[in-house]
Amino acid sequence: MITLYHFFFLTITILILVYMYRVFRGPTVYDRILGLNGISTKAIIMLTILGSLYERLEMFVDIALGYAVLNIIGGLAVGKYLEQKRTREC
Amino acid sequence: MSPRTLILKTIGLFGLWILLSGKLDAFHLSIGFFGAALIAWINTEPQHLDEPPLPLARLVLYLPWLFWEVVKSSLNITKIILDPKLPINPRLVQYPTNLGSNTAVVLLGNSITLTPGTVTIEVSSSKLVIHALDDESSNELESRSMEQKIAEVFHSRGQT
Amino acid sequence: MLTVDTLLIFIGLFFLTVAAIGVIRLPDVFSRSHALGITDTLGNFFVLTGVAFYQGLTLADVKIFLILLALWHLNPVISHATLRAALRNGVRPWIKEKK
Amino acid sequence: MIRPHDSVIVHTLARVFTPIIQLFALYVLIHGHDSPGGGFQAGTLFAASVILPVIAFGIQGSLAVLERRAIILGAVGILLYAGIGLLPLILGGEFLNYGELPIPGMETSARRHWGILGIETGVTLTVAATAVSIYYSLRERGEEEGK
Repeated sequence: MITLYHFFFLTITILILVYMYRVFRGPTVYDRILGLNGISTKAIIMLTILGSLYERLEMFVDIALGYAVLNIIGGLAVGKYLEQKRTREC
Repeated sequence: MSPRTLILKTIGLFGLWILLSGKLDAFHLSIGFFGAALIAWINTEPQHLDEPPLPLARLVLYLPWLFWEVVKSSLNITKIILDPKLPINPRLVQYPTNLGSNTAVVLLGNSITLTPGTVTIEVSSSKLVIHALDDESSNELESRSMEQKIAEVFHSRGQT
Repeated sequence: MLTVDTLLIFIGLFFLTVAAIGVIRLPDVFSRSHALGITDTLGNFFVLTGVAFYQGLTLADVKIFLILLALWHLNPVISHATLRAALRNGVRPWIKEKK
Repeated sequence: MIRPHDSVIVHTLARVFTPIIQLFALYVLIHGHDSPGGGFQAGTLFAASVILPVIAFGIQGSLAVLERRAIILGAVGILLYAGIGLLPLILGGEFLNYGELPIPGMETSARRHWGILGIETGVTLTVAATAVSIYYSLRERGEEEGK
């Protein structure tokens, strides 16, 4: 049975593809990081919508929380690495 | 050395545990309590024990105001993005501040970033560098209403 | 059939779409982060509250609120760290030419 | 050497969120049987909560004691796993058959519960220790190349 939630799911997938364009196209590496951050946010939203589709919201919400936490640490680590890479080369 | 911060942290973490777990039997509650106490003890360094606690009540009053600001500026940015002419005028704004405490500056910086149209780029205890997207956002920034609100949150305790 | 939850999610999806358009249209990394800001705040807020309304009040709603709180705190920090790295490594913001 | 991140915002974030991440990891570990999660995920989250202060405050940050001892912690985790797993084998059951655990005064189902919890704790310790030591060794590699 197709419900509205399937439609929401599809829309967010399309939005992720739009962000993928930014990630592949660049032009700077910072654009790519911001695009990836946008994709992870969409993935978190997608997990909650998937949870309501499968009627297992309490389970998917846990996954989404863990994902949010790991996402911030990844983002910070990459940002810090890019910031320090240049100062080390100089 | 007062253990007040430690106790407050434990209570806060234990409350979070109850929200997360949702199980109220003895096993889960005791694990949650001892876990919260252990985590609070690990993460509290001696120099942080005497810090004044956050003015939580005033902070809760600040949040709806911030939310309203976010809604207003979000609509503004939405209008700009959907405009075919793309009427943006980005600039870097130097924003000196005299809020004093680090926590207040961090709250200011994060609120500025959270409001679409302005992003905090550099932050130190006396100056922020902010990127503003268009004229309206930078005017909003120049009016310093956000800084005043945060100063109210943090300073009225000291005066009374 | 338009209930509260689907209405809220539709509003949220509108903001998410606007943010995606902004990420494509805007000229440089600094202005793109403003577009991401809309997603991070309003888009997430509407979609997640919509999902929370879907099942009525359960424990999962509390956790959705926690996710929202976490996203509101964490995403500005990532934006800040990334843009700071960009500025320090010599990426200059795009400026409108004076006519 | 891992330098501190010099943004006040990142410092505050790390100070506020490290305990919360650890509490969440504990929740994932304890509630492993009725929600997604268990040992591996909890270990990853614990490792994240160690790495976050290191990113923000540099190597002198909190829990830097773990640097050399992480591997020992991992070994303790494996011992816990193997010990709980082998005990039923010695007592005449199968490997990891928690029902055979010699805990006096307990139903079989309760024994299973505690056995799984012990195993998961072992997995958590090992995964967290391994991830943290991978992070530290990446740093040392970078140092050698920088010289």
